Amino acid sequence: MSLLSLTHRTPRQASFGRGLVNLLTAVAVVAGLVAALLAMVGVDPAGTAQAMWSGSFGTLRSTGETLIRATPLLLIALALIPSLRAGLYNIGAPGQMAFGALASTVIALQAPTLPSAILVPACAIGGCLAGALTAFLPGLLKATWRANEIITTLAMNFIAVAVLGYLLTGVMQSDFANLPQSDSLPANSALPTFIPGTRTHIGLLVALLAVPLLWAADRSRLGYRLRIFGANPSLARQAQIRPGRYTIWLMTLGGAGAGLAGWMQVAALDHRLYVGIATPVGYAALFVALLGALHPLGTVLAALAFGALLHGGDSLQVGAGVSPEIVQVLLGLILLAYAIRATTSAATGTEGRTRSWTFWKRS
Amino acid sequence: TPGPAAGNGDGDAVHVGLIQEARPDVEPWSLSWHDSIESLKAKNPGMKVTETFDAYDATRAEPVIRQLLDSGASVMVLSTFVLTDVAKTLAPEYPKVPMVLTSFGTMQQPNLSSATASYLEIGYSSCWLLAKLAKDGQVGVVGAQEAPFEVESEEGCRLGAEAAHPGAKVTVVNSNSFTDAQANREQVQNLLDRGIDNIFLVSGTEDTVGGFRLCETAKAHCVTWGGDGRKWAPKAAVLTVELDWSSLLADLTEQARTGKLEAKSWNLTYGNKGLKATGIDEAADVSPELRTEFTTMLAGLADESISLPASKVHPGLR
Amino acid sequence: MMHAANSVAIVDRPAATPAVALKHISKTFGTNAALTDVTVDLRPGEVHALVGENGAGKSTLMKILAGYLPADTGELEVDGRAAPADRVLSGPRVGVGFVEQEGGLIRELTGAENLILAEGTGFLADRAAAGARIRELGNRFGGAVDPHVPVELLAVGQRQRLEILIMLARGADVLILDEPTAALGIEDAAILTEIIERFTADGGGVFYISHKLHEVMSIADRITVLRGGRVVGGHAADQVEVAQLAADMVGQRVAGDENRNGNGSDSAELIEVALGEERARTTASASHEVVGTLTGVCAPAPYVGESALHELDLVVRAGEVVGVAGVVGSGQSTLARVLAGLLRPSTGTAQLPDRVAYVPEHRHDDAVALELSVRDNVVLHSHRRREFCRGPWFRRDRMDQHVEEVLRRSHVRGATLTMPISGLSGGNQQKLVLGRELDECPTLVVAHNPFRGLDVRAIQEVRQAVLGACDQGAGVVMISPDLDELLQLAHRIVVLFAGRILGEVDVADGDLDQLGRLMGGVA
Amino acid sequence: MDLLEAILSTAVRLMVPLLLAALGELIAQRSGVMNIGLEGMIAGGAFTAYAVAMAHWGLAAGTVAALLTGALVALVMAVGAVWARGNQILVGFALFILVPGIANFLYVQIGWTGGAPAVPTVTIPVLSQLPVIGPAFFAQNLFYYVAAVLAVAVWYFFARTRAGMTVTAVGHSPTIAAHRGTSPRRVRTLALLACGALAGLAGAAMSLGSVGSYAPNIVGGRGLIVIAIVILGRWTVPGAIAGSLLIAVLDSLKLNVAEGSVIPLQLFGALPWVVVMLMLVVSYRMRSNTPRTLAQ
Ligand SMILES: Nc1ncnc2c1ncn2[C@@H]1O[C@H](COP(=O)(O)OP(=O)(O)OP(=O)(O)O)[C@@H](O)[C@H]1O
Ligand SMILES: Nc1ncnc2c1ncn2[C@@H]1O[C@H](COP(=O)(O)OP(=O)(O)OP(=O)(O)O)[C@@H](O)[C@H]1O
Ligand SMILES: [Mg+2]
Ligand SMILES: [Mg+2]
Repeated sequence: MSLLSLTHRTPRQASFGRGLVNLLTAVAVVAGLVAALLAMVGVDPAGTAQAMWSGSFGTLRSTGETLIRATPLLLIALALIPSLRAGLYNIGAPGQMAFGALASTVIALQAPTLPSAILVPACAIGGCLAGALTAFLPGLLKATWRANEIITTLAMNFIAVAVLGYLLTGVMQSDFANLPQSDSLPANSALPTFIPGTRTHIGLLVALLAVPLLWAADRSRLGYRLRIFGANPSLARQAQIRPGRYTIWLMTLGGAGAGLAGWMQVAALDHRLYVGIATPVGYAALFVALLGALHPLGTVLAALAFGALLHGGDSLQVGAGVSPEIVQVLLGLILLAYAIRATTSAATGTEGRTRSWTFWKRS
Repeated sequence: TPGPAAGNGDGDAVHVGLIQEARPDVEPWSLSWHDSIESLKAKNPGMKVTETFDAYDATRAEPVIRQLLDSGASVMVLSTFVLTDVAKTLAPEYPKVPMVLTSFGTMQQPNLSSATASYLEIGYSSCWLLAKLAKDGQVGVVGAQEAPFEVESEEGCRLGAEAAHPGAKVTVVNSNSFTDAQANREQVQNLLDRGIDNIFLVSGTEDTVGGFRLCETAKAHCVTWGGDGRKWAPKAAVLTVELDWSSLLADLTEQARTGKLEAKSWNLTYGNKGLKATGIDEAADVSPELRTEFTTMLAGLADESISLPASKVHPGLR
Repeated sequence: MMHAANSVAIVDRPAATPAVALKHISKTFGTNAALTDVTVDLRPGEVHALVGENGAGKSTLMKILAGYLPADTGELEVDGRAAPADRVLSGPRVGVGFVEQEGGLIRELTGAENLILAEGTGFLADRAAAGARIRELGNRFGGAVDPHVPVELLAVGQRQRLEILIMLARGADVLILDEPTAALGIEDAAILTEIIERFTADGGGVFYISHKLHEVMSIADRITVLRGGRVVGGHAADQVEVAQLAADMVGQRVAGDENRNGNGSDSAELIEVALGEERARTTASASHEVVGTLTGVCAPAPYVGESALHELDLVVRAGEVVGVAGVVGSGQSTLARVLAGLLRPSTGTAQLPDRVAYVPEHRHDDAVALELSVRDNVVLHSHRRREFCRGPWFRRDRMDQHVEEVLRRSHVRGATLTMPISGLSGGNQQKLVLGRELDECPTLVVAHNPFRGLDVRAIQEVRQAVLGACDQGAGVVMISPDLDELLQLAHRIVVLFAGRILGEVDVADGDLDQLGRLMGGVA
Repeated sequence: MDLLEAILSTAVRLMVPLLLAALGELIAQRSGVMNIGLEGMIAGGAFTAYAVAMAHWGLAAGTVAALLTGALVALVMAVGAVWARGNQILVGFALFILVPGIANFLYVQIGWTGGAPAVPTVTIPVLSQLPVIGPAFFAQNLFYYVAAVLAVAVWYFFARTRAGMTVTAVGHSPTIAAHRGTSPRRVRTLALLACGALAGLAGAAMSLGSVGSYAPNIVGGRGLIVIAIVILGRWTVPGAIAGSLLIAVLDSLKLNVAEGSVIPLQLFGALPWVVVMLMLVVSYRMRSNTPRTLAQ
């Protein structure tokens, strides 16, 4: 037991105030480090900051791009929160996203003439189901054979890459391209955008819908059972909360979120299926959830910040002439500072024996 | 709304935006674009170039390209065919900016040109030399995947090797990745283990670095295409079929300057000096006689007296 | 007396230099003062018992002595010399072996490995030598245990013996035993007593925490009573009556003491309980209604020191308490798990109600979620009640009322709804578990060592609660290594031996010899 | 050289960096630290080894530099995840992004693209003549032999030494270990440093041994695969060896067999992972050494 610090503030109060202070400290430290780094390679730090800001929020369009980047991160992260709180590490979002995107693509290409009002939801449902199924298997393996979900979900990612590669260089390959990519999707499968002049699509609203749901679930019977399940499976069994079933459902839920994100990626942005559909997003989403301290609002902020960093970082190449490697360093430094300073209180909750990801143990 | 007054700003100040799939330090393909634009810049000191290296998938590239266009880029060079969809979206939105995409196909927009190279000629000349260098006519080809350009290069390779050496045998292996240098090296090693030490590195992408290295230490011969392979294998790279994009780039900057846009379809061949044989003159293992013979062969390719089958990748072009 | 007693702890005796002395120790958790100005010492060769109600601060004091927990203020003297301040505040202390209430061995490692870890010198991990040391010490002090199996595969008694042996092997000259006999059978307890005697004969000192006052009287040389984090009495064991100890523990009835339940259970009554003179017995008699049946049940053992069940038949009727006796490791844990529905029989059938109230033997493993709040732990079953829910959501106000009620009814002290349950003392955690399990009017109650770690008052309360459940029509299966407990509460006692029920004894007839024979495996 | 021989030699070559990194990650995880930052440690090692070798300081200096770099990155992980008690997964992820970024940046900055000197191949006289297994196991570059020796050493460390046992103890229960006078903080820090050094060595084996150069993203996600190997190997050294070899053999099949076979290439990409999942299911009843406080 943690004998070193036994203060009994509720984790919530402890994390909120301290989290904020830590965040600000982290920002200050990182700003200093990055400025020094940039000055070292002969780039004007102030100009870079300016370019970063205008790159991510400067214009309506760039804000829109930031939101676009944030959307799949947010959706997947929110769907992962319940399983992370229960201590399940579903790192299979890339594979689930890929299969979700695949299903959506197949549906859209098979039924290109359906009216938009039918085709769009059909693609969404298909993507969601495919993602859920992809995660269901690791869940099942975990529930029946205690197969470590980190490995099985990672395995599914590689399998997804192989399957997509096979289909996209075979039956699904577009006739016009010498690339592993599908035909382009019919226009009526496209997700509507909701901020004119940007590519920001209604997927963002879908993702945001999950916030109140999570918030409510926390206060519900379901949330309670998840807490018990995450804390002590033996106890859960005594309360007729079947750990196996919950494992499967939690994994499947994460997969459903990722599948939806895959659908959004093809239906709203790429309008084609590529092998690398989930490349930067899939893994990052898990960390967005952790950065957000497994709290729905925290996750919204984390996703937004991450989206801004990703998009703003890309635009630095043009805006400030900063090389992409430096952008990567910058992102890494920010994450590092945040991870060191802020997670102690936010993600670890009561220090010591609590599992680090089950911080949101509200009573 | 169309982009701001790009290209017809203050006279000569042409601003070229170049979207690369990787750093020129790591792969021959990007190096060829980089070198071409540098040589053009040397001739036009006022020219401004913005090169980006890390925005090569469609979703990420679009906003970056827009940002470039909005900040006044007057020529847009999309050096990877992954950006086809993006190009098709952006070209009508910025009708005054001449753009080029490495792709093949009919371009509907007056400001969107396409550019490619004759992979048959690349493969033919590469393997011709390798087959000559190999006493037994054994040539190895290390590719990444059976991408159409690789398949076509390999076909050219077979023709070239057979032309050079009656009993030539071409062995193709793939590393299955455009980025995995370790896998590429393994495949070269496999060829070396089979006694094949004249190798055509056909992928032209990041993975080739592994192959170059092994060729260099194993004193094998390797040939590649794109940018000068001696950057990675000073001795072993006996030949690079260099792609010279500078006349294309010059044409585009000219279009931007004059405002007279015309979509063209570029195909780099020996005939139009888009392909250049680099490195062979300095290669120690190539005898003067062989060098002469090679020059003759290139002339044959250039004047099309060496006939090649119809290209499958870009029908109608060589 | 209460105030005076704070400083008076030591009864006059020949003044040997104390092996260790804790002086003026205070410790608070948040706003909860667990210890206030406590002074105790321990002389070589002496057994010094600490007694007190649940939550009195016994374990906390010992954790401070062992260096597991820093004190807020206070001093430590070792062999008469003051230890430097930082040694008082933290850092495990060599020479002090703490055998914790909940077990302090790394359960994935073997006994030998745990010993190697404790010794901390040398390059190689010589498991054979360490195992030999444990064996040798086991032989010397009595009570052998296999040093080469992972600790988690050992039964509770073996684990504890192992832990003591490791402390001895490490060269501890002060042993702290925190409720060592709470989960032990008679044989194991006897072995423990023997170990203690040999250890003190060699000049070692023992701090001994227990709620069993008779046991304390027979083992200890000196007894200190803690109440509410203060020393309220210090006695030489041969100069004090159990009644006096009990009176010290519960204190005088003080107006406004909200911890006391005002329904006539005053100290005199409790003293009787402590003396073991009280015989609580249900007035209800077993009905014919069967609440649980096992027929021909075979089930695998959950760990190594335990027996599998073979062809076991058992019928539990409403209104009766079935005691299960037997040497520890005869299949009690297996039986409990089968009855609780946590272990499926491999053959045979188990007809059990949907919900079985289960008080498991391993509290931290199976009964509480340590990092969750007291509230979350209490509503484990009742969260399903209609009245607490509005649609899928909880009605927090009603639920909290209910939780308060359960805590009050089960006399859990020092709890707030939102604190993690790990902040409760061992006994209070146990009371909470009992309160929760009996709360939902169960039809079948399976209680495995339900009195583990409870103080006398709590035991009495729990007895009442169990009997109350019986009166309301529940059938109770009570598993305990302590025959006295069974005899006091059960209607009939079945005896387990090597996974079989060897026989049954009707308590009313009270044939104790027969019981003893059965436990020894003689049918 | 026949196909079997080719498959095996390729596999063993591919295995070396995986095994070295897996040994490191094994130590870290046994002490209870889930080190996602492994990728960064490998990348850091790969770059410094290359840079130092290119600066004509020799292969040995390059390798030592890689060791130190890996350990340095591990020190950051230790400060963040152990001393400051930051979330292990997050700190590791930050390093996963940060360090390859720094390495790539420096690579671009120095602008060297030439090849590092070749690592000598050591051929063991008689054994290397054995059919099939000879060339694969007894004629490899120096890193292979180093990895083999280290595998035995790490096995010995955990099986026989007190320090190894202490690491295991801390992984299961830092609290009890602390009660026995062991500082979990120190043990975890040291375990991370060892992990970093081994990962750095794996990086050197990649850049100097396998590729002969640094290349951006040379690690290419192998860090994650190594973590899977450690878990799959049930946190044991033989398991780590078997896991690395399994992944390497399946990779090697993809390189050697896929060509000209009717089986689609992608199947070879998916196959290892199907096998991995099956192995998890099959080994379900095996006793696992999962460190109880892993990632906490
Ligand atoms: N980790 C903790 N956090 C908060 N409060 C604690 C903690 N540990 C103990 N306490 C409080 O300190 C007081 C003394 O607890 P302690 O465990 O010492 O009691 P005890 O005398 O050992 O009781 P028991 O007989 O039930 O074991 C109790 O009020 C308890 O709630
Ligand atoms: N109960 C615990 N659960 C999980 N990790 C723990 C626990 N206790 C300690 N640790 C780990 O050990 C590290 C150091 O913890 P701690 O400060 O308790 O060690 P220590 O023995 O007191 O160290 P030192 O004596 O050197 O200060 C923590 O960062 C954490 O990773
Ligand atoms: Mg206690
Ligand atoms: Mg300490």
